[in-house]
Amino acid sequence: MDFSLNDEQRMLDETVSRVIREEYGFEQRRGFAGEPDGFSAANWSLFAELGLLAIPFAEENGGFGGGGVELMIVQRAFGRGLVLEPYLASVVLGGGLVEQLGSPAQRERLLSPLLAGKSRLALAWAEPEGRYDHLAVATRAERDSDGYRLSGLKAVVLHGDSADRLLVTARTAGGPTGRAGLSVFLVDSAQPGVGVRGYATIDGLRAAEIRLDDVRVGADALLGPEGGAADALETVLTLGCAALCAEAVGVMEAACELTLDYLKTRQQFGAPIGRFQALQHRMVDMRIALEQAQSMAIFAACSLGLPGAERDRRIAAAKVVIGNSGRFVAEQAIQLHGGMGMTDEAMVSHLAKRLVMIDHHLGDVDHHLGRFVALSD
Amino acid sequence: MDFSLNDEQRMLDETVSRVIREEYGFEQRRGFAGEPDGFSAANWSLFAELGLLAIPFAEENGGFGGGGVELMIVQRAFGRGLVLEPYLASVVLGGGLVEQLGSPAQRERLLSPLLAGKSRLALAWAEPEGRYDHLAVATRAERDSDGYRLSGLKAVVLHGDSADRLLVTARTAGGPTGRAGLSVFLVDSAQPGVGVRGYATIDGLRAAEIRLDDVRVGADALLGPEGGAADALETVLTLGCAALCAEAVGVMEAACELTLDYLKTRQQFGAPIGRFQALQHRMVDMRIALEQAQSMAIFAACSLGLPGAERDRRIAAAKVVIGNSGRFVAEQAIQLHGGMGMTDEAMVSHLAKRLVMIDHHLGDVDHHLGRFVALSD
Amino acid sequence: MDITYTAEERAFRDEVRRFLHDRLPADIAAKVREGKRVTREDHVRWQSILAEQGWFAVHWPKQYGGTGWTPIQRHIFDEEYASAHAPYLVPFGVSMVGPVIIKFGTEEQKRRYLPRILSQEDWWCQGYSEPGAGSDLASVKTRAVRDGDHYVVNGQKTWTTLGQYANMMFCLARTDPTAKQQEGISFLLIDMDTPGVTVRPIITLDGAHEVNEVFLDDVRVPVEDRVGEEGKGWTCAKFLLTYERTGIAGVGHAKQALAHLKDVARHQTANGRPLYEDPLFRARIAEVEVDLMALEMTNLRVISAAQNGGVPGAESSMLKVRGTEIRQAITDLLRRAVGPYALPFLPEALEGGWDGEPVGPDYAAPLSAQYFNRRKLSIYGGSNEIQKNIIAKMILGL
Amino acid sequence: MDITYTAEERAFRDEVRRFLHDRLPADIAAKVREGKRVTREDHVRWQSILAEQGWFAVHWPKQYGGTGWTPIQRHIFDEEYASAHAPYLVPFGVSMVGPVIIKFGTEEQKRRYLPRILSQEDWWCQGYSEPGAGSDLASVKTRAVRDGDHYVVNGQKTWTTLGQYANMMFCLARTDPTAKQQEGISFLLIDMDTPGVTVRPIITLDGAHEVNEVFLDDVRVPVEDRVGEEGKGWTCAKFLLTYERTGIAGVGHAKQALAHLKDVARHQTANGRPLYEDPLFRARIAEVEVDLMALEMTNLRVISAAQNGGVPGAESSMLKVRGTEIRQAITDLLRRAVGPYALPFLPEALEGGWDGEPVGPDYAAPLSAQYFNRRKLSIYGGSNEIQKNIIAKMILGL
Repeated sequence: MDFSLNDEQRMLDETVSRVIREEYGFEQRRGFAGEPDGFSAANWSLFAELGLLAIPFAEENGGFGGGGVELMIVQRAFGRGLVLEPYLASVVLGGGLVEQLGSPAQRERLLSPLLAGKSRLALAWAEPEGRYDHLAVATRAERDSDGYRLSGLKAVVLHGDSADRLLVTARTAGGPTGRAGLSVFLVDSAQPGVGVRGYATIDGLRAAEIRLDDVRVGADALLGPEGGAADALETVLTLGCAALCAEAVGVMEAACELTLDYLKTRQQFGAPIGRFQALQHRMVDMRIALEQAQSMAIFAACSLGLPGAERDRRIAAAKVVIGNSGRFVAEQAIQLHGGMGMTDEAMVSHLAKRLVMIDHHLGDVDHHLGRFVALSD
Repeated sequence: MDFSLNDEQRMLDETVSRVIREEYGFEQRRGFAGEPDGFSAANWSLFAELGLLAIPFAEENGGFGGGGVELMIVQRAFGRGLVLEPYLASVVLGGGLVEQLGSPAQRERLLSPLLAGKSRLALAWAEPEGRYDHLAVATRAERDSDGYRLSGLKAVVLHGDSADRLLVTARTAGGPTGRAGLSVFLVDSAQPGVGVRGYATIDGLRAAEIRLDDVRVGADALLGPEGGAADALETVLTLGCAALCAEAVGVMEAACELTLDYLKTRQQFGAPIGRFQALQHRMVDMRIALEQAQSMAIFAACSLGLPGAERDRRIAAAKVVIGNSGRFVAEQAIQLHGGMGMTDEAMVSHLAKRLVMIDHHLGDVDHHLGRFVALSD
Repeated sequence: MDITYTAEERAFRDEVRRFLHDRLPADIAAKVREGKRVTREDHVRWQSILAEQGWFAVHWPKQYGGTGWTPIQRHIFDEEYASAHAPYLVPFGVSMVGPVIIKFGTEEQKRRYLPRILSQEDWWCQGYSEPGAGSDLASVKTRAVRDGDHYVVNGQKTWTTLGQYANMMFCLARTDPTAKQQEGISFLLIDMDTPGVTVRPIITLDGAHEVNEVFLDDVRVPVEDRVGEEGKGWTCAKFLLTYERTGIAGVGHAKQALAHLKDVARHQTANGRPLYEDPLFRARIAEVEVDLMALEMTNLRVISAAQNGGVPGAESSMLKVRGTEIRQAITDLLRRAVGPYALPFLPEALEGGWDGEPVGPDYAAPLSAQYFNRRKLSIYGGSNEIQKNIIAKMILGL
Repeated sequence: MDITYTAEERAFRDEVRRFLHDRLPADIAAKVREGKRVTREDHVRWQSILAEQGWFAVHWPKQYGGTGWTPIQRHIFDEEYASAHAPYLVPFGVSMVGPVIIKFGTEEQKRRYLPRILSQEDWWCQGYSEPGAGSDLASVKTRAVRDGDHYVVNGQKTWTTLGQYANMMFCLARTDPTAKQQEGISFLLIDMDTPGVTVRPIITLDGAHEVNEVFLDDVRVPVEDRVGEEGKGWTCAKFLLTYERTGIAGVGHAKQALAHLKDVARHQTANGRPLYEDPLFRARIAEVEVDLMALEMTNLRVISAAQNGGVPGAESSMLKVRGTEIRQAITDLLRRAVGPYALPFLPEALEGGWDGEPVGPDYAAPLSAQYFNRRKLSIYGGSNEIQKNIIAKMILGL
């Protein structure tokens, strides 16, 4: 039992935290959001330079061999700064799936430019009717002479509009919800038949609806065994959930800090409003929620190496606690800020939006509560 | 739209409220609870004298023709005093079912002594495995030469140990949960084969497990059509729910009043604890819960005459709101009273127990939420 | 005791419903139904139709062009109004300054301003809140210094809803800086075209421009545009804060939102069946529905008391607290209902007339924005914490 | 970072488990498992076995007969203890006055009292709370007036848990009435057999006799039975209030209760299937289970900090608040799980050795009584409101 960071982890924490503190002020962030891709190209290069993009990958793939804790450190710091760059989409989900499924050649081809900040991946796993179910895949990949032809619709693909390469889940066999028959293909965003409709998300990021209209890919576009991608997909989505949990903790920390400051400085009826007991107790409840969330982010980060079912059960539990505590902290942070909390101008409203919407990424409280139940019995 | 009482109702309210105020102090109540039946025989006679036992019955049956509102008035006052006497069990449920199902002769024979306070009925509808489902009846009534033979177990029969006559639901046909085949029989408590095991309930009342072991009854023991009692049973259980809702409001009123008094008088850290904002807001939440409960008690009382499904949907909604608000008020009343709220000596703990346990009578929040859903679609 | 409507009331409801059905412009109703933004022109067009019918100044006495309706009639009107998807009735003129002028204004002020409210010639906004004041309305810092026939007003107002459309503002200003708190405040009517008035938008977290800051720099306001006595403006303000708040529970809107929630849940799929049939989500809907039923009854009890001449006091605060909790619970479930499609944020899709292809189901677009927007319900008009303070003091005597 | 136990810790857990399996009397464990009342004799019998093993004074240094365990070992012990259905370890001697005597007592006091705690010769109770004081512990009214070699003590204590079994009481008494609040209080050890000590039961709402009032009328206490300096008793009291509170979260008991809840829900039938398969009830269980998982991790974080020499401060208050909320949520679900069979109240069924026929399922009898009893969790030891005040002040600086 040890909740402390080792030396390397502490250094990583200091590095990322410094970058966020110094380069990611709330006003700077507005500038980043205004860039064409909805985030800063320079930041992305900086992250690559600092080696942050290499953190979660094995050394044989050019990475630093970081695990759940390293990912937690990065994502928590990113949460505090409300980082816009597609770390989750491109590195954790996209790169993660390549590392899970790719052949050595595919890994070399895809991960090197990714880690260098030259190429960005996106993972197109969800579909319009599938809600949060990663197995509800109707997109089909039909075998073609020397490859496959893909057709289908992929929904709310995180940073799908700025990625040059897409990882697409599609059925090569099996019914519309089974584990068997699920395959992953690499698709070039610029390829004929690929329709990408990008848009902003309400939490400040970007996503895309992606239409695949008889898209022809070669046999080498298949990642991993044909029809056998479900396990790897789950490993990566689980990793993504852990990353979101850590990010949420960072966002909650910032939201609690701003709210506490506000309670101490904002005067009303002749006293700082933090003197009112009802508000004090609310702030205490927020702080307790943050501690519980923090515990579950650690729990998730440290459970990624467990066997599938127990890992998934724990991650589901973590996502439930994070979803509930995140929403509570978000709503109360707005409430305690009063009108100020409602404005676009105040950082707290952006923190609140991200917190609430994290529940809509990779499965919400009800989805994961159901998973937790299914995996518990 | 009129939420005021008419003159007769106002008089009734004044009468019952006066009786409770003057005859039903908390210390007197302890004495009543110590009597053999767990309530006061004298009070029962007094209620009969005052005509309270006749309130809900039609004039043709010797009653006053009172409706939901009159029942609400009585039960709400009873709630304020935590009345122990078996008004709900004997008059509302027992007498109510006789009025619904009985032939003129049966009504005459059963209701006259009931209204005079000479005989008490109990309604044995629940069974050990049936939870709150009134249709889950495994007790069987087999046709016998000139009557029926009943065998089965009836569970948690409210005031089943002090009633001289029992109304028992039993199957004369059909499967174990159907509407068809449900019949009601009159059984004498002292009859051979009837085993009554009485006990106290934690909310201060009495109940009984009742075993029917090949109990022989005549053909005239059948109330209403053979196999066709479900509608009437539901009407009466619905009436019982409305009565419980009104009683709960009375209990909540008393609990809120005592708690508010306590907040105003109890000194801590040099001030009445009611000066602390967190406690003020809690008390406000209790008061709002009481208002919402009160609204639903009225809603229930005024919905009893509607057609079955809409009536049941509304009563289910009322029971849900009452169950939730009752538990909230009970828990907070104890909490705000601190250690005192935990003592048997303080009335508030008895109010709290009754409030929480009302949810276990005639179906709890989850049961009625399920009914509400089923009846809404 | 009777919880049903009388035959007259039911007939009135039919009349209202028929009128709304016949006269509410379909394009405006569609915007409301679909959660799109209603323009100034939409408001004016619709409110003119209401005014023509004589149903615009719902709360005014008949002699000034009001309806003279009873509280129950007004409640029925509110319900039908929400149910028909009629747009938010901008209250600052007709429901706020109008009643103040009727109650405290001079004959000249009534003659001048009331008809212009009814005719939509004036669009009023409210100058109550100031930066840093929040729920402490009496801490007015805006100064009005008498200079001959005018006051010279300096200060800043904020959270001025739809101030960008307004040509008139009613406003609290301190005319006697030596008096303390609620004393020394006057109630002024300010023409927004007066030099020195500047309106600056505040963009809210949902990207909307609903509220504004208003800067007042040496704004000269004729003394005859003061309502009530000098230094007695708080009387007007207080009157407004307690005036006719039986609609504050928002039951009509909540019922509408609940119906929409059910509709959305019926169209969404979760685990291979309609979300509406998911036992947990269905229970969440039912829980809020029974709470809303209770609120509706509580609201009717207060309205009925008002009908019988009672003046709802802190009961309004209860209705506000519970009403906002319930409406926020519904908007929360609406956001959750659409799953991942709560994420896309297309501001253009919220504009009327946009005919682009929706992202995901067409009903999804406004739901997250609305969820965030409705957080304001428990903040404005006196935060729910302030309402609880009021209840603690006025009803509980704590 | 590592959330798993070390090999040594796992071995320790095995050792504890084996010991509990071998030595915990089956009849006592059965009482605990079935929610029956544990008698004085049961406590003494079991605690003697623990003492014999050297595992009774878990928190004491080894030199005084304690275990010298690390915080993590103590936590493992707590978990296994709860999981084995070992009875509530009566804390007043071994966990409360013992550590105070070790920290502040004279050599003579240590020699005299510590062995008698370990040998169960003394049963201690706590004389802190006074009528009307509630969470304001420093408002001590009990007076101790010096008279030669004695103090003459007058006053009243209340909420004295298991005081009916005690022969010794530690107690706060005011020795200097002129000093204000926390000053002028002394920490006294009182022999309950001294003339003038009267114990009166307080029956709680669940019918239990757990707490008492203790009346002190001219009770003569030898001066050598004062711990620490005269007037410095608050130091001892404060030490006790913050001493070793990592177990305060009650995670072990909560896990046990949760397992019991699942078991009960599996045996109950609702709508023709096990209640455990009812989607709504199952979700309610899952919601509390994930919260408990988070609490367990939070608890481990605090314990781990203590292991590394940190002193848990107001973090204990967080553990207390969340821990009691979760345990109360579980007891609430347990009561609800048995439906109508939550109603029967048979006090005799709660006594060990009762072999009457149960009413309904045999696990049902104690559940309502426990639900009501556990309301105390958020009241005693500093109510949750007081804990939140502490957190607001100490952690948030409000």
